[in-house]
Amino acid sequence: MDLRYSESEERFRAELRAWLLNVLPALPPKPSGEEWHARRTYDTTWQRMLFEAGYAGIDWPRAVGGREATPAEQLIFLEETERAGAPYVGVNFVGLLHAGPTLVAEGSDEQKARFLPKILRGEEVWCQCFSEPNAGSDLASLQTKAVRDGDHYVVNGQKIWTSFAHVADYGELLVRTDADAPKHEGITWLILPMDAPGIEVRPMRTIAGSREFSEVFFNDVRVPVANRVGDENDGWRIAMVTFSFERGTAFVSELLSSLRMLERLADLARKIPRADGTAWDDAGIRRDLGHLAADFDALWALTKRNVTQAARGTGVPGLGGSVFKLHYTEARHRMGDLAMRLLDRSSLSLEDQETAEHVRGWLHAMSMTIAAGTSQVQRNIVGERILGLPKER
Amino acid sequence: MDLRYSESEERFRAELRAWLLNVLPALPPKPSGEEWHARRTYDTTWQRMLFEAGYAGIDWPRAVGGREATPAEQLIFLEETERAGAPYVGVNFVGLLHAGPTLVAEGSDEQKARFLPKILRGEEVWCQCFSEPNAGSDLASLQTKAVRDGDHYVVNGQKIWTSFAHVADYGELLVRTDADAPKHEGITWLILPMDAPGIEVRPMRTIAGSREFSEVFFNDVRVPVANRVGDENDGWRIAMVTFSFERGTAFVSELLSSLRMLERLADLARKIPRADGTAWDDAGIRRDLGHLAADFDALWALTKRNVTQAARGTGVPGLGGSVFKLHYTEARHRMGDLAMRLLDRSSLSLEDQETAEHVRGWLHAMSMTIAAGTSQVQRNIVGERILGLPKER
Amino acid sequence: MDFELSADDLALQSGIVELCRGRFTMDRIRASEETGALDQEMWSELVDAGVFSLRLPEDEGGVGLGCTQAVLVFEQLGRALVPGPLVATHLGADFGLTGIVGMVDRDVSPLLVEHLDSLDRLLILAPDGVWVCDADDVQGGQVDAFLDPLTPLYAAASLPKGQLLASDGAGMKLRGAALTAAYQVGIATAVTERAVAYAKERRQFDRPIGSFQAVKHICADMLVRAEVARAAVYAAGVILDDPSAGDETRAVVAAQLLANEAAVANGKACVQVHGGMGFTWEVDVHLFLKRAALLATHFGSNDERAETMAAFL
Amino acid sequence: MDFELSADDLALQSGIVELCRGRFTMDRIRASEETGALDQEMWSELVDAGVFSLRLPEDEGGVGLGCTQAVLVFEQLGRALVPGPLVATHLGADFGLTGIVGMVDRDVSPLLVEHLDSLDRLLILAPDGVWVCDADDVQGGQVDAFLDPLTPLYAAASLPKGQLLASDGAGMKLRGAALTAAYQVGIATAVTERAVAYAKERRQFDRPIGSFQAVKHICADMLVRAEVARAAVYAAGVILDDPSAGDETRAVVAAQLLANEAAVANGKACVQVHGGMGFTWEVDVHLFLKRAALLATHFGSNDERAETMAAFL
Repeated sequence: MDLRYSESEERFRAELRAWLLNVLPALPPKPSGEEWHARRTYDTTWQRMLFEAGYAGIDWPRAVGGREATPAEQLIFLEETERAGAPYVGVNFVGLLHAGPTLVAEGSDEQKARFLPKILRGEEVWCQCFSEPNAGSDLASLQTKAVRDGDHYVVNGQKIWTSFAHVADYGELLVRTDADAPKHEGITWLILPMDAPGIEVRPMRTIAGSREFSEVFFNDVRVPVANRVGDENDGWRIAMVTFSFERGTAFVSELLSSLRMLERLADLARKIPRADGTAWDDAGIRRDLGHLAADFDALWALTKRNVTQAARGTGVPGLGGSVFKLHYTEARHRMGDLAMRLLDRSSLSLEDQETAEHVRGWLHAMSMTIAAGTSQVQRNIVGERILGLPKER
Repeated sequence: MDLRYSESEERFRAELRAWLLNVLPALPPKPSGEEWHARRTYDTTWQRMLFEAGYAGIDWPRAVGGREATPAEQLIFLEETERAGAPYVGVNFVGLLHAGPTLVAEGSDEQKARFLPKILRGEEVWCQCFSEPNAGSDLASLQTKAVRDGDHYVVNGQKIWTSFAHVADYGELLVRTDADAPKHEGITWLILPMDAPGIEVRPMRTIAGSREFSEVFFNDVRVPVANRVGDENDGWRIAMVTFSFERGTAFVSELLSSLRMLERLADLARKIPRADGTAWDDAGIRRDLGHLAADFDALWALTKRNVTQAARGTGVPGLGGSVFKLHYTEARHRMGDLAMRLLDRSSLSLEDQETAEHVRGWLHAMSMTIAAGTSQVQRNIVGERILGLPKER
Repeated sequence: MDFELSADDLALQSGIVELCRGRFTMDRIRASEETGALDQEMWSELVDAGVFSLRLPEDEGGVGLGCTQAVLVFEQLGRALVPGPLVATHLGADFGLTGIVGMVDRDVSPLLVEHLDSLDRLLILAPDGVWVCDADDVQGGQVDAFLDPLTPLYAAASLPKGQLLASDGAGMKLRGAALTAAYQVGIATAVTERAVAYAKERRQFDRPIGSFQAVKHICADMLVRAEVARAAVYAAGVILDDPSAGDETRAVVAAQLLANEAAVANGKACVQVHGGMGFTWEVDVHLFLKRAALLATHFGSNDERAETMAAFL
Repeated sequence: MDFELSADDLALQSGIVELCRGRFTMDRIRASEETGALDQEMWSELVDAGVFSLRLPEDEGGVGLGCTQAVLVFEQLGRALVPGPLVATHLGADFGLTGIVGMVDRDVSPLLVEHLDSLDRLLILAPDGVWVCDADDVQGGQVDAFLDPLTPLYAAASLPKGQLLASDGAGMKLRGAALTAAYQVGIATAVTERAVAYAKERRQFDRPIGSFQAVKHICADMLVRAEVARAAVYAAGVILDDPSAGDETRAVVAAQLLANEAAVANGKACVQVHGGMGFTWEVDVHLFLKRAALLATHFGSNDERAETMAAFL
């Protein structure tokens, strides 16, 4: 076991750090939360810069234009960009981390040639059309229907929780192509052009006030059969292939920014006046903050284990992620609750940016135990797939 | 809503208090934890004193020799005896609170005449033979078999978790008399003479080191058919009848003594040296103690509601008990954990009686979320019977 | 000792339940999300229903009831999430104040006044007593972004001195805390009801999600929190009317501590049970949760309440 | 960066797993419950296996490994619940001490010495360094009733001055804390394994109780606690060997905090999964839980550890 980075890894870090130092000052200011088109421009500009510097598709194979960095280098990349305050992956999330890797693994040569370079260069933005109102935890029960009509599929139905739908060019779309087959066996994976007639995108507002998610409605939307990835009715397997690529790095940026947020919360505690001194003089408050530091440190160590295991092919693939997510999201709930407790009446006004960030962090934590597999589903996964406990009947 | 006691209730309290003040000094010292025969003598002596003063069977009907006190008077009785440091119900628990009330409701006239007076006078001690190694949460799956042979049942099998078995005269015994019927419909309720040949009692040691529970083995034990309470195969209903008598007072003594224990823990915190001053100077410790005071106060209020609802026949009978038990046992876990945290290295030696009590309280809390329906079973009861959520499949 | 609602209490309770169900629907309540202003007609209906005069003697135009009954009423107002400075206006009536009355604690920073634009008078809590001023005399800038969409906020740089109403505000604070706690129990109950209804109706894996223990047990814990807090709140109401039955401060502080926790924890649990839908603005759950968080800051913090309880040990 | 066991680490781990499984069975370990004395033969086997000389240079008769490897070994000793002053004896080896070595903190009251009757030497931690004395020179009365049945205790009125080993004990304490944390992770893992095995085998309501989410999710949470703590402990081991990879104190304190909590919480959860059987002396679960509670008092308390972590923020 070795936590030091190798010489070549440290060289990678030094080069990246120098480059970030050089280019970040040139970036325009980040647009505010709800300016979606400006955010697309900002995020894709950044992606183009990464591409030109050779950092685009950090984990993609070289054959398709990626960097093919080692997992350790990926960690360094995430560490350094977070540390430098570089933009997050943003609207390029689905393209770079989900749809792109799926095309790499399962797409045809034509599909790879057509779509991958534009993702890497920040020219095309993707979104995910998987979840449906009645298919959340039970994704495989999705009902959006696609019927073959000549060399097109005609799609009808509704998706939900599609991030960045209103600024996306393409969507990864799961549809039901065989209603009579067992639910996992009648699903097909399609590349959806978001400008196809019959698509209606309705942004939804979250409890934190943001509109990053949308509902997407399909009314006789025609998708070319050439846009099918893999075989008809083999879409569930293809979706699972992508998930299995998860290298333990999914939450790295979030974790590092959580640790930063915790440090700011500790600074805040040092300033909040209490009867004698500040909130920091309260041993109970200090311990709660300190405990969260231990949690985040441990999760950072766990990430390094997950990444190493993924690289080595040891461990149960992808399952380290469930362990991480359960503990991380629970710690985020605790940090949010602690922030609200420290802010007390200050939490009511969201005008101060620091305050707003902590309050939104509190609300955001609530989505974290739901999105990408609720904690209840994650505990089932851990119980059944890691511990081998029997399924319920 | 009224929390004041009526004039007649206050008179009851005054008389009881005067009597306790008078008789308690005459009681011999309480035997230590593991002297079971001495404890039987002590507890039954106390029961005899209660009987002579007219307090025996506080909630039993007058027709069978009880006091038939109102629920409010029962609360006063439990409050005052606890306050005065009078003995708990001890070995008389099953007779007074379980087997006795069952006989009152379902026993024949002969059975009532034979058994009830001796319970009230502290002449006969009862124990409960319900649970089995393979029938815990799922009590109705019990397998101890009784086969009719003339005017006897011949019993074979094994019971477990029988309190005070080695000092009991009679046991309330559930046996399977029809192996082919659905599990709830083949059970019979018998009065078991503990001196019948073929009974073997093996005390078990708990993790707190005590030996109050036993396993009871049955090898061709003959029980007269005359000892059957109710009809053959109707025993499950009869057991449930007793449980439905629960008036919300089951945990009153425990709750009051928990509050006392919390006060002692606070006293202890005021003495434990810390870097600056004592543990009491730590705001986090104080808040944890204070929070438990709020919990126990609220549970005392809840008890009064449960008792009133039981008396009035409002509410869902017996279900207030599940709500109480879930919160109370969870609070006891927290109090135990807090005690261990405060004691730190002092918790390792159990020679000091105060320390030992807190450490055993920590261990005891673990049995509280298991015994008399685990917290998992209680949450099912609350979810299904109060909230009407569907059963699992 | 008879700690269950009397026939009169039940009649009062069903009256307020009917009123809320019939008049204060979520659609109507959410309408003021856009304007930020209180619905004056709704407020008149609350006045007519006697919500504010409940505890005034009958010869002063009141209903002549006690805190015992007031907590029942405020519990139902919370269950319906009726917005506005209900507790302050109710407390103001004790001093003969009419109209819409707000409240602020002079010593708590930041000085945020809730609903200022809709207020007639403002109660000012201070160490030297309870004061009142005209709301118009308060210079407060509207806060652009605030936590609870139904409680607009105004930041005041300072407060006028006002007029002294009482030199000892302790009793009033306890009554206000008890009513706030009652409202929180109402919230804790409402979100439990919503979680249970959703868990019965929402199906995943071919069964209602409420049949899964993971969801069922969340709901059970919600009920337990609400019931334990409710018992404490009812006890606080009764003890405020009859201090011989217990210590007023201890009863009220315990009740508010547990009720705040129940409201916030159940609000969060209700989001979890609703899954993604619980995280949408459109579904009502967040409004209950945010109000619960707001009310938890009234009359002190839970950290202070736990401290107060410790002092009784 | 390669944070997974190397081939050598795996060989070491499987060696110690084999040793524990083959030699240190629960029957053998529980045998000393009656006598209270350490099993001298078992101790010799530990000596022979190199548990105490693991980190000594090979030319001093050691194995020449680091803390990275020592945590792997101590984790397995914890998983098997091997009794005795393992950590102290291991630390003593750094000072050339042989035999059975105990440890006590001079400043912690009460002065309770574990295993005194079985000890040869006693390490004394003090603010002015690390001292050692002969165990025979300690006047300690055996404590009649003690928490962990496998760790007999002796109360000492005072300690001899002893002989100074090092004027700065900080590094030694960190190593000891890391090894203790590793042992706790072993306990947290062992009780998870036991809970899972019982949940698979125990049937109620015609199915294994582990098929109920209520039980399954307890087990899942146990695994999560153990895995998170394990990652922290392994990181602490590596960082002690290579301080350029992180802050030693921060790494060790975080690891011990989480490992203590995981061991105690998982011990309690294991009792709960076992139902009534978990509350019996006969079933091994309580022995793990009690050892976990005992070890959580070594090298400070969790309250202190959380404070230390806060100081890094």
